[in-house]
Amino acid sequence: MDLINEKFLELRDRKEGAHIAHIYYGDPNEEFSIKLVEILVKNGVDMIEFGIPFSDPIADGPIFQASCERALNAGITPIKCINGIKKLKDLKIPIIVTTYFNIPYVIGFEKFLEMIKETGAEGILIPDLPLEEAEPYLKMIREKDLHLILQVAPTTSNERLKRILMNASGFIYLISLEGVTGSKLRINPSILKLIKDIKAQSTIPIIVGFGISKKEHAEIIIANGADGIAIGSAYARIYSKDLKNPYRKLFEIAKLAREIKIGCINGYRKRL
Amino acid sequence: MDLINEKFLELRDRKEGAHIAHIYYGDPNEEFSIKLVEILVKNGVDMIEFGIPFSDPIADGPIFQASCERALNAGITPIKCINGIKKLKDLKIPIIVTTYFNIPYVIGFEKFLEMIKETGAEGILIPDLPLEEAEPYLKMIREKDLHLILQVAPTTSNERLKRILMNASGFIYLISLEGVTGSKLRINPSILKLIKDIKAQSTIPIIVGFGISKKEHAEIIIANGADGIAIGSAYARIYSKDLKNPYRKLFEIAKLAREIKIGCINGYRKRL
Amino acid sequence: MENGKFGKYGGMFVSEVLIHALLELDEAFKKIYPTDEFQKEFHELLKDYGGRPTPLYYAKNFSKLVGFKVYLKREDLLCGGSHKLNNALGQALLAKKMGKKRLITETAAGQHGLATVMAGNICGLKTEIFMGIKDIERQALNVKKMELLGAKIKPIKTGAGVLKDAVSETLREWAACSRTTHYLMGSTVGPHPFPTIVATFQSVIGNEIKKQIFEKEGRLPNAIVCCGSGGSNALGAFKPFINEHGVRLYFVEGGGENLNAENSAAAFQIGSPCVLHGSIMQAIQDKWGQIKPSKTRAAGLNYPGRGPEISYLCEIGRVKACYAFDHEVFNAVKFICKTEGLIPALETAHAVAFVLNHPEEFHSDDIVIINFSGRGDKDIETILRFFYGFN
Amino acid sequence: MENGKFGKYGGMFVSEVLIHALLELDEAFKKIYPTDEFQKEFHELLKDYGGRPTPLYYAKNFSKLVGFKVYLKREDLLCGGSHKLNNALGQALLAKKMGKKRLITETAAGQHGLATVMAGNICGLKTEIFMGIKDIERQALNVKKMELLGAKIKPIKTGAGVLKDAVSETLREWAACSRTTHYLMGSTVGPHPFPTIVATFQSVIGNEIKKQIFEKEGRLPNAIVCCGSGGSNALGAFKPFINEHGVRLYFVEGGGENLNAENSAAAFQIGSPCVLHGSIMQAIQDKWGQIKPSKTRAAGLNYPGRGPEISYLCEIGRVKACYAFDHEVFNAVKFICKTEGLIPALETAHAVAFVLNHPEEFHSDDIVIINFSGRGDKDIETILRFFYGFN
Ligand SMILES: Cc1ncc(COP(=O)(O)O)c(C=O)c1O
Ligand SMILES: Cc1ncc(COP(=O)(O)O)c(C=O)c1O
Repeated sequence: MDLINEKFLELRDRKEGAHIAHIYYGDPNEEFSIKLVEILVKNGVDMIEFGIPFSDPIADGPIFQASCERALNAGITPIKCINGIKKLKDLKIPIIVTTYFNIPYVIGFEKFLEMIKETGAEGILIPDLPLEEAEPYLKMIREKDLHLILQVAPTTSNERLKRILMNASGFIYLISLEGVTGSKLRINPSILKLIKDIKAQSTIPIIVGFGISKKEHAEIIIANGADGIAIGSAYARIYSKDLKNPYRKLFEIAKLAREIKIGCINGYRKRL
Repeated sequence: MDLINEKFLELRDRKEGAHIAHIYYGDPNEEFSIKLVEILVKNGVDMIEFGIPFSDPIADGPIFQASCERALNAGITPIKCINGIKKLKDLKIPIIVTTYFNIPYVIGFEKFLEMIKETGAEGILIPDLPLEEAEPYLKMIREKDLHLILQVAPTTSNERLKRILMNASGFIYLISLEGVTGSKLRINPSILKLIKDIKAQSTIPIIVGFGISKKEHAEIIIANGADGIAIGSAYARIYSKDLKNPYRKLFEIAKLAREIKIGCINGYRKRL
Repeated sequence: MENGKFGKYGGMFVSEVLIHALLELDEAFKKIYPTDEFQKEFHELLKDYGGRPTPLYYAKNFSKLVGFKVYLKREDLLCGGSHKLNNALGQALLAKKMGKKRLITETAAGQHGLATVMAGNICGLKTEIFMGIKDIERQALNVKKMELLGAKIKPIKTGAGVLKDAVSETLREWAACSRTTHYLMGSTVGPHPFPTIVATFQSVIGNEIKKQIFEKEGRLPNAIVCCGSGGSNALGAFKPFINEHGVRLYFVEGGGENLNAENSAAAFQIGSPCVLHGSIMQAIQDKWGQIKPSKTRAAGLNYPGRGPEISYLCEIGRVKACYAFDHEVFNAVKFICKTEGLIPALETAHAVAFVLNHPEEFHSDDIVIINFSGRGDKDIETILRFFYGFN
Repeated sequence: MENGKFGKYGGMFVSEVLIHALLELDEAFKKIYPTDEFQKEFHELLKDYGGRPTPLYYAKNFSKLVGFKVYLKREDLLCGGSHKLNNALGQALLAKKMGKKRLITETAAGQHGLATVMAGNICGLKTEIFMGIKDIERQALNVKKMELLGAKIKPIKTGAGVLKDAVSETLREWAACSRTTHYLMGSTVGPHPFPTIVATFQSVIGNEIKKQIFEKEGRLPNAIVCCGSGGSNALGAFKPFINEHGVRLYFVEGGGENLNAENSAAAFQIGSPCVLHGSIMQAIQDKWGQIKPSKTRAAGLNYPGRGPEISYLCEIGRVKACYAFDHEVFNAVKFICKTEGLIPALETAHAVAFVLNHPEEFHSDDIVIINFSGRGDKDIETILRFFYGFN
């Protein structure tokens, strides 16, 4: 029962690139976050990165910083987040829990993994836990049948890339740019080369994230060999324009999700 | 023809202490200064210290500082002062020109002396020209038949006192206190002792100045052996209260002058 | 100290994007720092530009009143007015030799920002300073100085608009430009190798103290007292004494108004181990691991985290973690003004306050060294407002 | 130099009331200054409290741009931020040994007042500072610092409310209290023995320069450039070089806006010999000998007189009297900020401006020393207002 793997197989069969959406849970409240995930999934999102808000999200740009701040001000806690994941069980899609390392560090890493496992989530992605710092925990994660999603970046050396790929599980998350989430994407040759390099060394699915906001981004990236894209700030940007009643923005979000999915499909088909 | 000497002889005959008044010429205008001197002389002043205003009168307190400032702002110059002295000729009293050393220094000391001499004044008193600095000029002053009035103070050492007295001429000016003109006088034993010390060494008349503002001051000082007193700020204080029309204050000034003179007379008679 | 770890503290907890920059820096530091060329340039700048060695001043009037010998290590006399230049010159020189074109950094009191733009100008590097809007407001003089020196100031409005937020923002900026830009970390915090690099550059303080106290007293001191948040001036002073077990080491944090979590910066009193800004350290956080803003009147101590090495040294008991409250600090300012004619930085005054208020820690034959980390020019308004309630 | 005369300059032109205090001071200085005890205490304070020796810094970026070697003598690093402490410590120590209980002095930029209260506190003497109300306004930071250190500030409203008026007022006050109080004269001005005492205490600057330049270059410099009004930092730097005829000495006055008498402080350009504040010196006056107020944006140069010794040295041609205009000075501030990361005092920036604007005076193989007399913290507002016209 590895939902991530199943999902990639299913998408291959459907000849589609994967559409992964990142949300911070509890922004601006839990009820909205649940509704948001449902809408996303109904409109072409294949997996969810489920973010537990952190006070100092150093890998995030202004949009997700504001998300975290709003969620924390509204009283979100890691326990509420974990309960929130459970509410998504019926959607039957793979969930990857994302958060900064201090959250599991303070709860206790093993206890945190157990709580995650219990929710039915598939894995975790911790942007400030690079391979070296993750090493003491790799065995523990594997034993709990969870994926630790590792990241690579345009600045990653070949030597490290090799080591990361050796330890990668679920998929590899390729950070598209030097910067933080929500930055402006410019698709440059170095990303495309990195996709090639990874493909030359590994069969693990490649997800490209950071800065993706348009159908065309997804299309080019997937056409060039990636297995999917991750998108987050682009959705949060929309509802954060109407925080009094973010539900009014769900229609617009659904529309973007469908477009992105079309990009994922078109991109995949171009490869064929 | 030494008016100072004559005046002291005359006063001795009349059994009176000397009443010397200091004014800054041109404060607030020349016309008033002339009138002021006339009133003073008519009301018991025996000699005039005729002040040429200076921009930085470091031996003067606030009242005379303001005097200098007003006179200079009204356009007074040393030449105008010298012409002013000439206007006082008819009063036939001894005039001592006082100013700070920079005024004669810039005009040229010899030239300055000649100009003073020409006005008919008897001597000069320069508060920032102590004996040591005066020495190069002593001969020149003597040759022009002018007095250089030297000062002594409560802080003057015995050794210096001796040297000052050896060079004194006209009278000796005893600074009554440690401070500046217009300070509050407190008649303490050290002044009285100083008067005694001077009398033991010299026959030169002793004038005590700085801080004198009342009949009683003059009386005590002269009763204790001084030959007279010098008073200045006390008169300027009166007219500076009505600068719009200082003439209105001349009556009050005349009254104080008469009182001071009574003090001078009473003091002298007490000695007898 | 393997891999930048000090016991459980330290590490390199950053996004993959930044790993290469940290590895590059670690390697460059190990390669360049020991060279004769670097040592010569660095020590010449410290001496001729910075004014090193700074004096070790026997504070006679102060000593008489407290009843034991107090020496002040005069980092306030260092160019720029605090110990910060030691580190800034070292890193700027390193950055230049690494081929970087630009420096970025964060600052709270402004002392580190000032030191950075000075060092940047000397080395021909552009400088951009990230500063919380609240700190910009309360350290206005230093902001003006940095601007005059040509630094670009980037006001940080996120969070509480203080140091913690500025550090986060600088790390984000660095992720976008690390190939051409060096993040000139201002204290012994952040991911490896920063804590080690900063402590190394600052250890010039302690090395001088050791030499100077031997010259003056012929023996080691009994105690060294330093203020701190990240810990750079303290580690700089402590380093050469850590194995001298007869020397007591005191680290004084910002107690703030009181030790309630909302009013203090005393992370050793009210904090716990935490992953913040790239490393594991002692920090103030809630039970779920959300970092809490610290509070103290001294901008330079207003950081919720203690660097990994000082966290470790306090944990093992080699360094005693202490604190001083705001009102004690202001009174200490007045005390040292009157006795020694020196206006200390509010940060520095924490160390002075501790010495004044803890007679039980010192004996009459003790020799106590206070690291006088900075001068108070930047704090004059705050100090006067405290005492006279107006500006 | 007999009797405090330098050629026609100098002397003791004060009221008889003050003569005894000057004679007492002269005697005490001659007796106490050469003793081992005094020398030891004085030099220990200079070193451990003041931070001497101050560095002689080779300004590489600056040098490259002007085309010859420029060294900065870093008096800005002296405790308090300017050369003034050298003299203040010396005189305060002397006053203490003379049994005085209190120090009075005047200040313009506030640097000397600051140095005086520091020295006073160290020596246990009360301090009262006379300051023109205009200077109080424009040097607000230093006023606050002096107050915090416990000095009483006496605002002087007479005249133009600037230094000249404050000096007069301090002399008046001294006449009333000279038995218990020392007038700690702030520059090489005033009646004998002040000019000699101040120059003696300040000559530590030049003695260090001589030693340092030999260490660095193995030879004498070609030129030394100092700003000045009374002349204390300049004489301090020049003294040991006066008989070294290969060393050109430049004295840079405050040119103000232009050389019209109403807009300048350049007494060597528009002044003449004059008796002011107790001695004969070069000063700005009208044709009748009334002293005129000087004008320059640098409070510390805003004095119409030049001390007797510098007046003499300029008259005989040993020192070249120069000036810099306000706008040149502000541009010099910016230049040295950018090249060397240092914010100079506006006074100091006059020397920098002269070097920048008079290439004809220097050759490409010259070694030029600028006496960097103070730091610009006190002038930040003025400088920013000049460039940005606000705040
Ligand atoms: C004068 C002074 N002392 C101490 C500190 C605290 O820094 P650290 O803990 O790195 O020594 C600062 C920080 O700005 C400071 O300006
Ligand atoms: C920094 C600085 N430089 C120079 C001067 C001028 O004084 P002097 O002519 O005595 O050197 C002052 C006076 O306040 C000053 O503060």
